[in-house]
Amino acid sequence: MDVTIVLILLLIGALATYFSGNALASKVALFFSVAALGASLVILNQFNQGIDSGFSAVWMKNPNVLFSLKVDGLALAMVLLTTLLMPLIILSSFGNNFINPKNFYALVLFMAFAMVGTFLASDGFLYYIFWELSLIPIYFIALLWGNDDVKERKKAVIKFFIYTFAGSLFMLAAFIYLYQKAGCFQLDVLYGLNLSAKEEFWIFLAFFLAYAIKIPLIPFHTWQATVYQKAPTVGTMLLSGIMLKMGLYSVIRWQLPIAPNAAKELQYVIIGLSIAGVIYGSIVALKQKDLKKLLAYSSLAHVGLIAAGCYTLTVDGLRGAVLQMIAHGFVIVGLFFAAEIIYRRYETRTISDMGGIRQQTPKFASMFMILVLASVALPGTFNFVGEFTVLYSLFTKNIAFAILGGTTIILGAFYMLRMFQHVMLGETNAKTFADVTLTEGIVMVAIIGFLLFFGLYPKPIIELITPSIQEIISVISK
Amino acid sequence: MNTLIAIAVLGVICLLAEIFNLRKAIVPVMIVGLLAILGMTMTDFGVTESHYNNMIVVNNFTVTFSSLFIVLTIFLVTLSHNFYQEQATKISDFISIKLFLLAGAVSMVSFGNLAMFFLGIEVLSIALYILAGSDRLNMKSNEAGMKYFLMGSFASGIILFGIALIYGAVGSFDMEMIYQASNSATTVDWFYIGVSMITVGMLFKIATVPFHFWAPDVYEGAPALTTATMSTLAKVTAMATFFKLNMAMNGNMKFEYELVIVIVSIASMTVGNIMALRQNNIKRMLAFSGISHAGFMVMALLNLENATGSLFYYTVAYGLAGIAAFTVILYACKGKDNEDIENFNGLGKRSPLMAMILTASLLSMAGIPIFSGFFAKFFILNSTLQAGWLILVIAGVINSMIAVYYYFRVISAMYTKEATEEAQKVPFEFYIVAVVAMGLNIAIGLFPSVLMDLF
Amino acid sequence: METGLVLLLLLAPFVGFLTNIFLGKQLGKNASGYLGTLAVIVSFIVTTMFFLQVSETKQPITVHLFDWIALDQFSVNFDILLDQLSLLWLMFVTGIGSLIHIYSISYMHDDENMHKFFGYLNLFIFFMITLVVGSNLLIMFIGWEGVGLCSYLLIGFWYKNQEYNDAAKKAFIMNRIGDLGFLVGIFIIGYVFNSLDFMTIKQAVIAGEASANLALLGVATLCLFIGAAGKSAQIPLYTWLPDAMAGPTPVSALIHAATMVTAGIFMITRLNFLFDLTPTVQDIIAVVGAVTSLVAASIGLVQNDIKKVLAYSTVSQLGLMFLALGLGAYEIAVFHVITHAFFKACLFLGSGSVIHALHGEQDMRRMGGLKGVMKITFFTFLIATLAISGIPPFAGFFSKDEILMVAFHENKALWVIAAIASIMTAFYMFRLLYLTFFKEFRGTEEQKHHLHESPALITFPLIVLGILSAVGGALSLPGNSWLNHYLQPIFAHKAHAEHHLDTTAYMLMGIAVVGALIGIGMAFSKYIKKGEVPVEDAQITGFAKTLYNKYYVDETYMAVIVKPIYALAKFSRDYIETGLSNVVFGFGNVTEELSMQGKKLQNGNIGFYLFAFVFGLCSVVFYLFFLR
Amino acid sequence: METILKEIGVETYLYLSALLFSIGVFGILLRRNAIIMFMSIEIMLNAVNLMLVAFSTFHQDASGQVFVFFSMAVAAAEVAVGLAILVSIFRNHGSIDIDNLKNLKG
Repeated sequence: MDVTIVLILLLIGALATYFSGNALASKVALFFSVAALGASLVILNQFNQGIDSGFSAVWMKNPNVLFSLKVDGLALAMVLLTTLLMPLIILSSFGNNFINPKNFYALVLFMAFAMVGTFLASDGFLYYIFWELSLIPIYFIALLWGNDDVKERKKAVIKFFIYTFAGSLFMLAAFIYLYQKAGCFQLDVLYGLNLSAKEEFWIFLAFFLAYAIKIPLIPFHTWQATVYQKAPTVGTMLLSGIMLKMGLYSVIRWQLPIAPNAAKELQYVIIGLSIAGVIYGSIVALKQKDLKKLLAYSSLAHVGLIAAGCYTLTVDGLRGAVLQMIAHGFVIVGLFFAAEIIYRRYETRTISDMGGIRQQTPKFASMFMILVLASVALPGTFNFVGEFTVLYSLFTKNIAFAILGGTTIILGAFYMLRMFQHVMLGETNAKTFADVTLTEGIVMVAIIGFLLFFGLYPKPIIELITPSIQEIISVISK
Repeated sequence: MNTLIAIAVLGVICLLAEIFNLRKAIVPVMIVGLLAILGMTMTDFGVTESHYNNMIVVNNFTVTFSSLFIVLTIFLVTLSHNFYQEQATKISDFISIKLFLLAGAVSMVSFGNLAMFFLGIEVLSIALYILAGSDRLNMKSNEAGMKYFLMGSFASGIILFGIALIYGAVGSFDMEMIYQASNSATTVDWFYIGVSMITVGMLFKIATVPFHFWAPDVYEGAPALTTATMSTLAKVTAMATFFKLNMAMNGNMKFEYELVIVIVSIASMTVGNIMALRQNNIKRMLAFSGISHAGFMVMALLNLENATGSLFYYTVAYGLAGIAAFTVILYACKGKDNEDIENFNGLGKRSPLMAMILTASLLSMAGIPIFSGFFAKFFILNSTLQAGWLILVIAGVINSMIAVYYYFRVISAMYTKEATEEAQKVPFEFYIVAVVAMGLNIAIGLFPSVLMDLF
Repeated sequence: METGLVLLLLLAPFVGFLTNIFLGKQLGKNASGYLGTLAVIVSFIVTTMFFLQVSETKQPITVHLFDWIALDQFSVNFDILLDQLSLLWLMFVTGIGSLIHIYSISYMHDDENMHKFFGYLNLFIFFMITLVVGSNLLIMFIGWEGVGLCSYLLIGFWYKNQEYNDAAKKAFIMNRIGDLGFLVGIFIIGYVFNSLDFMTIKQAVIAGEASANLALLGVATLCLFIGAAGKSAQIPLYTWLPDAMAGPTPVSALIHAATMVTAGIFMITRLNFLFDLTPTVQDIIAVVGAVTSLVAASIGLVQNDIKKVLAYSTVSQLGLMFLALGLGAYEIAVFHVITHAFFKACLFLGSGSVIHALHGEQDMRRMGGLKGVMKITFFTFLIATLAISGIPPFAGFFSKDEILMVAFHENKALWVIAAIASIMTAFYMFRLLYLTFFKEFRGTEEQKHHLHESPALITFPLIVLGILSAVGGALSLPGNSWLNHYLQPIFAHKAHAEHHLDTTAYMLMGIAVVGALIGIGMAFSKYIKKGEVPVEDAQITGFAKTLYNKYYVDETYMAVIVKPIYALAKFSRDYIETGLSNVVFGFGNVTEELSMQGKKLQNGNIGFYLFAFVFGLCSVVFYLFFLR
Repeated sequence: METILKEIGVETYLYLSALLFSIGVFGILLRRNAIIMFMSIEIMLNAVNLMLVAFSTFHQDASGQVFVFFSMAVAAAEVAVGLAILVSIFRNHGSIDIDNLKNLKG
């Protein structure tokens, strides 16, 4: 069995969901997302046994494009992140009553399809197609099922779309250029290219634009908060949990090994930018009135740190970044879900309208608390493993990076606890807060369980990703 | 060769059918006939021959493009039935004009002699003048027809002048001779003046900046089906012809000439996209979008040896997307006196399929995978970069972003705005045309090699 | 066998935590309280077994549990190290922990969330054990942050009160500032030694591998000290501790007096071999410790909240411990930690008993005359007060005296500061004692009506701790210190030379005792003889006002750090964010504006179109054929 | 015919036809009466015809003259269509001034 099965399952799932009608859509989507998870676990098993589950076939001869999917530890980790989160995300939406659920869930699965493809593709062209493809469903998800005033939402969503699209177009230009040099888009061929310093510089920059917007790094982040706020929570989860990991993953997979010398030259600038993002995101998060916006800025801060880790060009940095990507994927999905749970009961996202919830739902409060703690990287949670590794790698570059980047553990605690205090604590809220439902509980517990288990025992993930990261590092330092 | 004759005959049959009171049969018969012609044309694939003293040549280039034109015409004819319901008595005229237009188009790509080229372009143009002004009682249509006619015949004059100069320099209208002359060092300057005048004329026909002003006005004023014809068939034909002319006349294209093309391309893309931003009439918007697409297509001229496939792919993708888009426009604006974007409000609820088709075709035009428009842009940019024009690639990339905005304006209007009226039933032909066109569009997106490997 | 026992030691409180959190409500209050207590007692018993074993064999026990984080150069595993230091710490952590659990069964009985309280306490014990037994810095860090979390949870235990929540948040964040320092220290150590394991680092230091990186290690130890300062409430990160008194009193006793706040001392003692390499940092530690002890003691002089006084006294005592650490006298610092744990826990529990009797009243101005009603509380409180004031033969005398003695030998100025702080301590502690227990009751009639001695579950721990406060000094008698011998293996070099009981020593002891007596005497004359009661807040004037307002440090921090950050946050939110957003929209708006202008060009005039056509034609022809 | 070219020279014909062509162009640019504009276009086409004939003679090649027939036929057809459009404009508008045709713009 090769890895196309995951893609096929998700694609068929999207179609089946669409045709299954509104009543069944969510269940069918859940079924297929679980099936995709099962398939990816099979692939994982095969990978551990040393069986190559990759796939390659000629797609086009002129230009020379292969439909090739590469399965290595890194890609597999990201695929698993997606397929693990998908059932949770879908399950989390069971409490919502969407109009046209068949369209909604079909788009969600289609997005998963595109994202998994992005992680797997080892042909630049194929990769780009999947990359772009993932934009369409999220555009519609955010536009059609989003919150608040339609006009504002439209503005935010189209800005997001054009912005990210613009960035990726530059990446396309870079790919075309590389194709002229290499005669194909194959990853390993592109790795082996000998580019002049100037060429590398521009190609690096083109890639950087695409990824900086997607990740996002400051000052390219302006789309983020509003879209996170306006999108339906499922969309926000997809965006923050998986989609922005696409950018980070691509940095590791594509940008750094293809333009290693430019990366080395510019790494300090970019690390500086990323760390500035960490601090800036944290500070802006402090004074947010909207819960989802606050979480968006927290996300900005966290991914800044991850990006900084990527650009250290060290094994530790990359590994920490990947670990943190996975951890952040889970925790941010959990946090947005918590926001959604509150919204379902109070119909507000404004922090000042909340408060005093803990008294009514101790269970939910505890789960929320754990997520908050994971988000601030308390040791024992998976996030700590990633954050520690990243900060250590930053330290090996420059102690100032570690200290400045490390402010996230102070500022993170600052805004997260402040948020928690105003959302959950205080005098009992006058409005009743119904206890979490079974599906809500399952999702939260699954996320928390994942974070805690791998917080103490990250070894399987570390062992999964390390060989491929070392390979990439060896390409970078050739 | 047979293609051309068969098409002309079919046109005559169409006229005769009206005489013999077979009005109802016209559309089906024409479709069947066109399909037969399509099959016949495609059997010529791989054959290289010439007819009538090299007046007409048949080779893969002509066969592929002719097939594309025929396919587009099939779609257009299919749409005619419903579109001309109000003027049922004239349907044979309209359809036969479309067929003659097709004949002109086919001769434009199969010419072996400038005379044939000139005839083809005039047949096509005159047919379009008629179609543009065909809604006699509508002021807009009159104005569109007039504008198109005046500027078109002016451009014809320019082209003719160019032809005359080339003839003066070469002493023959035969493309072989012209090709040789273009490669010889002794050729007089007139020749190049002639070439540049033909170039300008063709740039007018495909509507590139600064020869584009007619397009938005005419597109807006002409009846919607005519606009569809102009923006798909006519534009694609002109582009293919232009490409072929350049292959023959610019064997060794000079840098200055390339620079002109580059400037025109950048200007067209930019002006087209920027102007499209604030349009309220969707036909007008598509006219500007067509201008920017023309800017993309002319890039093919910079890499004459290798870009044939890319250009063909682009024209197919653009043509199919255009057909699909116009089908929805015809549906949504039926019975309206304008084609404003407001007409599309709530289309997503009124007719989800049509909305989806329009979305897909606009996404294709915007160049978003997996629709073929993306591949088209990619291939053409790729061949452009192969020719070393990085600046065009960057310009193309920047323009693609601008383009997204106005395409998505329509899309979001369809899905987010409230519908102002009741849903109408989708006519069966529209349904078929839209689905088939979009299906083909996506299919060639999934399997681009099908087309790319033809050349 | 050992692994099993270690797991039992670690997991017993954790299981207690889980059970209490998930089943506490169903179990009922008493069951949940006893269960929580039992869990800690189990740990205590296991600790005792290990303690006895290690005292016997003198061989540290290491247990590998599982692999944890892998880095490029080294990996960090989940290993347990049970040596003399960790076992000693465990002894009083679990021991005092058990007592305070017992105390809490009664103390928290009226709280609706009692099961949670015990859950959190168990969790705290679990993390504290983790902190202590970790065999490398990162495991210690787990516990380090974990106890911070529990501190947060317990300070904010009454979460309906947002002020308490603020205090909890403040504690957590200030701890985190220290934690960042700790983390950076960890990085440097990992970088230098390629290991975070205490044993490995120690071997490396002994082998002299660190000598090339002394400057870097100096930074590391400074960073670690910042971490310790955060956790152990030293200047400048001490302000959270007094606020932390918002939590229930047993919490103050356990976490904010006896155990958690001593984690910093534990960590520095753990890494004594590193600190020995960096004397400059040691000097900094000593100075900071001494100054903290003086500042906190001076603030304590005028506080009226019974728990605040104790809190500042804790800060002050911790300062003394850091002074000892800075002077390289680790074993003396440890000694003071232990005695301090005894008497401070006793004091807090005693004050809890008083507060309990007064139904939550904490202001000493509303107390008085309790000695008659609350005999056991008063008596144990008295012993503990004598201990903290340094009156022989109580525990505090020995430990404090040794610190003073070391200071005297190393640096006279520090000695003076410490001595003044000690006098102040004696003064404010007796002030507290007099105001609370002597004279007549100043509270309301209703309170007076309900005055009673606390139940046995509360008095029992008081008695035990009182006894320990009385005799705890025996651990390290001058001249014949059991503690010094016991701890010897954990130090890289020989322990601080024991001071012989020479004349200087006796003289210093005398000075200390006299100083303490002066303090007591001043308190006596002011509050017993003159019978003064501290004035109301508004009437406080002069320097006392500055003291009463804690030198305005909180306000300064607020104005210098927190407010600017908030202002920056607001500014960024309102201006930078919108500005950046507008830049992006600006591109769109400019293009749209171009479009609007362009529409004017498309004027519908065919003449203009033709003109443009001809113009284009001419330019092309002109360019191609005439401009060349 | 060759002799005529020898006496007068082919360039002269070229200049003449270029002049005629320019007149046509200017006519179209400057006049606003549709009929006159049609005529200007006709002048342009006829200028080209003249040139074609001249070249035909110059090259001693009949195809140029054949081409002229084509172009005349085409021109006729074109004008027929143009006039038809003009007629309907006149009917709807009552004027053949093309400056009135400014409804489509923007």
